[in-house]
Amino acid sequence: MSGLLSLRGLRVAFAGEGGAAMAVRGVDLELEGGEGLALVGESGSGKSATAKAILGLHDMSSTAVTGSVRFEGRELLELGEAELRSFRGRGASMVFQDPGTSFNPLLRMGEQVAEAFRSVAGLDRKAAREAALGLFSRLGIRDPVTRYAQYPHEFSGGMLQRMMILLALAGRPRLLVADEPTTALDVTVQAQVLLFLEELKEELGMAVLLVTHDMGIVAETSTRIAVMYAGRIVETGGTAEVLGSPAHPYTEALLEAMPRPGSRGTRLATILGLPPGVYEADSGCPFFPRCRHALASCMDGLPPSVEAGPGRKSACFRTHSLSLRGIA
Amino acid sequence: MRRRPKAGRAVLLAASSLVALLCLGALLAPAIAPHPPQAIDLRSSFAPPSQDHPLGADKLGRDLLSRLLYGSRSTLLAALLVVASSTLLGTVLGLVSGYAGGLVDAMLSRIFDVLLAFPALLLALLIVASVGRGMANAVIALAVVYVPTIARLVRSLTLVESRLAYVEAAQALGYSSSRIVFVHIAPNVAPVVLVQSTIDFAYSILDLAALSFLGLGVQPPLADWGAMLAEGREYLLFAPSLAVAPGLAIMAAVIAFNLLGDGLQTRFDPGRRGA
Amino acid sequence: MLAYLARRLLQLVPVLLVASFLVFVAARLTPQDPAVVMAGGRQTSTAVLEAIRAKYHLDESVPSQYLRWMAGALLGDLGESYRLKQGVSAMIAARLPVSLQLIAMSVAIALLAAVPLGILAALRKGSWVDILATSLSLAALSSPVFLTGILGILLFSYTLGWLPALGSGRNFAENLRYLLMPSVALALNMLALSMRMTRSGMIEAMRRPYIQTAILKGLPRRTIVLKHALRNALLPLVTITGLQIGFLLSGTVLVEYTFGLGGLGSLLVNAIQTSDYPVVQGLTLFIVSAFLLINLLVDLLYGIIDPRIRQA
Amino acid sequence: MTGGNREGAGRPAIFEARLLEKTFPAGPRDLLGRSAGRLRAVDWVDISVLEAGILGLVGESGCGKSTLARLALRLIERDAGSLSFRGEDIGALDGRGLSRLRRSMQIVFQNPFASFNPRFRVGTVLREVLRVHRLAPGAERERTEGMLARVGLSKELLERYPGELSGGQLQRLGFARALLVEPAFVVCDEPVSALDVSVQAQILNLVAELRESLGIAFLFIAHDLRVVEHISDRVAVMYLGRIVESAGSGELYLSPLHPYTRGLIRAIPSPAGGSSFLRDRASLIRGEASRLLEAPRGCRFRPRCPVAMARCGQEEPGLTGVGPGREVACWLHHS
Repeated sequence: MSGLLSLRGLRVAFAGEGGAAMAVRGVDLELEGGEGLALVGESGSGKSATAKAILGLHDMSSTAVTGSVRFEGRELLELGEAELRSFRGRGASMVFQDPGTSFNPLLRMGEQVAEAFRSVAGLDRKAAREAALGLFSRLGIRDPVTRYAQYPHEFSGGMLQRMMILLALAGRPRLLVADEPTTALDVTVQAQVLLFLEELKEELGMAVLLVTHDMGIVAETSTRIAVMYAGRIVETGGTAEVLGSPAHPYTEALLEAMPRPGSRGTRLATILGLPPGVYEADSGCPFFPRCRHALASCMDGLPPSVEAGPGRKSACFRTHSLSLRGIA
Repeated sequence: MRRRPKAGRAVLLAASSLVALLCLGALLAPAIAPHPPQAIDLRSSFAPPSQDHPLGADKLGRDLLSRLLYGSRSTLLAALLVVASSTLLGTVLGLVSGYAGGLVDAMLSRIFDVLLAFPALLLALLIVASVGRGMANAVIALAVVYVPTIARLVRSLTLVESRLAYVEAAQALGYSSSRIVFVHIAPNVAPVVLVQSTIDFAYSILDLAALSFLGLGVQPPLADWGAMLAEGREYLLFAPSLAVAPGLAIMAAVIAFNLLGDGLQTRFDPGRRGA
Repeated sequence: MLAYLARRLLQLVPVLLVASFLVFVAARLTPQDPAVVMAGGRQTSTAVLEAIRAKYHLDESVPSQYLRWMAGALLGDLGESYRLKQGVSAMIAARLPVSLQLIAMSVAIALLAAVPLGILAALRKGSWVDILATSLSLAALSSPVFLTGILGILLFSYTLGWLPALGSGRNFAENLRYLLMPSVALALNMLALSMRMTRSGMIEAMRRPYIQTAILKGLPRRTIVLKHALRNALLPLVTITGLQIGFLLSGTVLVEYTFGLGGLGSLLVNAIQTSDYPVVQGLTLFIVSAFLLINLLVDLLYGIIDPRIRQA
Repeated sequence: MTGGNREGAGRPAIFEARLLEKTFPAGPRDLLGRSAGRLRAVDWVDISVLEAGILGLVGESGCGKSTLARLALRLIERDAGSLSFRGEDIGALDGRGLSRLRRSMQIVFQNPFASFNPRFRVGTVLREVLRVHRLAPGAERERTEGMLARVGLSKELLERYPGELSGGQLQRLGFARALLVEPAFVVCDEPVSALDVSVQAQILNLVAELRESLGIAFLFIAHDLRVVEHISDRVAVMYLGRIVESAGSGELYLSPLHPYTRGLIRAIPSPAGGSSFLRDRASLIRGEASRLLEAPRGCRFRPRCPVAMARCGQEEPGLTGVGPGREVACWLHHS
């Protein structure tokens, strides 16, 4: 079985004031064509840095990206600037967190959309304009010709994010990386945008790697989940299985910390302490100091990622001896 | 990549040493100058550099090096007075204007508008023209010219700070306005003001020299870089050093303070506040 | 946009009125008696002085003199020089072309060099180009224009003999040669500051998410830099243009004085040195008005570049 | 009125606002630079918080909930309406009265990183509160250390600068600072929205614990309905400057009456799956809230409402009691 995307030992380190800030510390991840995978973690877990690394969007003068990123068998980390340019938008594309800053504030919206069709889909000026106007109509924008000449600040956040998604898909990529695409939006608009993304996924059949911190969004959108902690993936598996009965104590703790219907009047479980800093060297399981199930032996080296059921993996020494609580 | 902190530190170190050297020269002028700055010696008229006159002498045989050393005193002192008074006044007005808002802000802002309607040197020229020439008047004129720039800057910084939650928290805790402005906001605008006043120091050296160069600042025979340059200009063809030396002295001093401003800016800039 | 323009013009009126009053009062505060100045500074009989005062309305109250002056100014009559007995407006008109040409050449030199240099320094941050450009800009920022001028005269006129040291030509074309050195001297400061602003604006713009969007569209780097980043990078440059023009106008005074050019700057300095107050106040009012108008134009330019301002 | 609910039966209100109104200049400006429009940020709002109660206030960005928080504490002044604390009219207080009020009512802010003066050590920040209010003279150290312990922070932090603390620690510190004056009522303006879920849980537990042990009443503002429902006794839902529904927390969640509330609840992605909005597209609210620059014709939710009727375009419904402790502003529920 040849996957669409395969990350092996991916590491990302930024040049920081305290030396190399290790944002991603060895990520292994597989993604099949047409699959929906959610990459979940709290802030600082390295999920966005992982996502940017796939598209080669890190500033190479200050960032070291090592390991392997294979897309349809091709090693992306070895591509030159020209090859990367033709890969982006056509092989894989990306949507960012804040639609308000994803567009150039000084250029007309229509021009920014048409430009993508010219560059990625190779259309001429006139055809690109038609394509852009068509995109406006598809989004239900009334009076597309007038709106074509307007600027980003004249569009709502939800509309901008939908445009960004369509722009990213202009070159029919096989993979869309969506980095917290709805975090900046209100919950009602978030629902609209997620639904929009879902419909496009059905229509175009591309794989979606959704980066998020919200377990609810994961459950609603993705068939598989990968949980990140301190620059590593600690658990992967089918969404329903992982949320229903997590194999890693961190996943369990995250789920228990969420307020949910019926939790009123009860104390929420919390995760004490802080994740290891980006400059800290590894010593034992990174989650050890905060783990409720930890044993002294957990400090002996990094826990390997082990089979935790069909299609599931967990990076915990005690994977097979724990029975953790999930949400029904 | 962010500018490496090491490079920033090197700039700061170089700039501080330059400034220290300048100040030392000015302080020790009486001890190290080979001649009194006003001592006329017609036998040495236009003397070339020699043991006695390391940089030569001017038309009246006055020692160039000695005049440069003494000139640094008036220049640095005048610039210090300009910057200290304008920064102090500008900061207070800017803080008050930015925090109080309303009528106070509107009135102060209109006054600044009017003062800023004049190109800086032009306003200084106008003031000197009306109150008379001389170093004291030049200092007053430039101080007035610099106040609105600082005040505007501080006002905008204050507006930004006032909207931050720590100021709102102080208000909710019932702290007095003067406490909020002077104890809480002022220290947070101070770094930017310090950088600006360092750069203003450089500018005021330039502007003071310009006024003297036009014959409206320090009056001869007092040793002053701008005035020396103006005098020396007449003998440019056969004694260029009489104009060039004070010019380079001005430039060196200005570079020192500009560099200090740059260094301070890189030092204060990165990551002032989390998130 | 039109409403914005109208509003900004309206805002200028009170500023200009107060500024003109300041200018007028400043000229009246002087210790010298204008009548004595007009009489040539010599001992003159009180009767003659009285006659001069009556003729030039110096015996009226300051407010009424101000109103008389402003009324004239609105009609283009800025009064008459004490010394030369010429109309101030005519004197300004005669000397304006030289100053205008000087300033225009300086702005062109400064911007044409600063923007490309700034972009280059930003894109190659930390390289020798960047370090060289940044260091040279420090020197240029720190050199007084009269020093730059004098060094230029020493090198290009006295030593190499390539360019005239002083004065101006008889026409525009001849002036290109005469004004080259003065305008470079005048331009250096603006060039340095503009270069620095372009550089930092560019570095900032290249970090923005919309640049990542542009990269994702697979645009060539040239397009990303020139179309997407440059406009945003120029905004801070436009913001400080008012400051720059202030420097430029101040610098003009010094440069004209240094190179013996017969423009507005040297006229002002001479008038101040000879206590010719009608010229001082008329010329100052003229320069202030021009300064305010240019600032207004720059604001409009800002509005043209940035739609968010235009529609606010 | 929002007062009579089952959860707090018999308890008096500690804080009440009546017909509160606040507008800001907005929209295109005329020749003199004055704005033609007024943004109706808070538009005739009634709320009341019971002694030792927690009122949750939920709404999307721009609905006016943060403005309401600042109006309540008189950090900004209202255009109209009345405010009362334990029955006393606090709307007209100034000087000494206002300073006394500051000891009764406090606030905790959204962004913990901006909530502290970066140049002061934690200890200085806390001692300043005591000094300004002349509390615990001579015992400042004990009081501040005790307060840190109360919010679950170690006293070693006293010597640190805010920049050295994590978001969760800073937010606890925000509570510590507010609690030093021993307030009876604390407004929390989105105190958890900048925090990760694990830290959010700590803060929610802290709020619940403070109410239990100290009897402090809270106005808890958030955009996350799940958070609000977890922490509050009662919830008020705000839309474009107005409260559109209020009810006991569990009740609101189980049987929302206002179409907006219903849509809001349906839009929450659920980790339990099952109730997915992706499978029930009809219940989604369309469009986005836009700023209100003038009083709306009819119901302000009508442009996005899936069940709008003819009447909704003509008259704006007021908040009306529809059962014990339940109020809703919707023509569907007006008899």
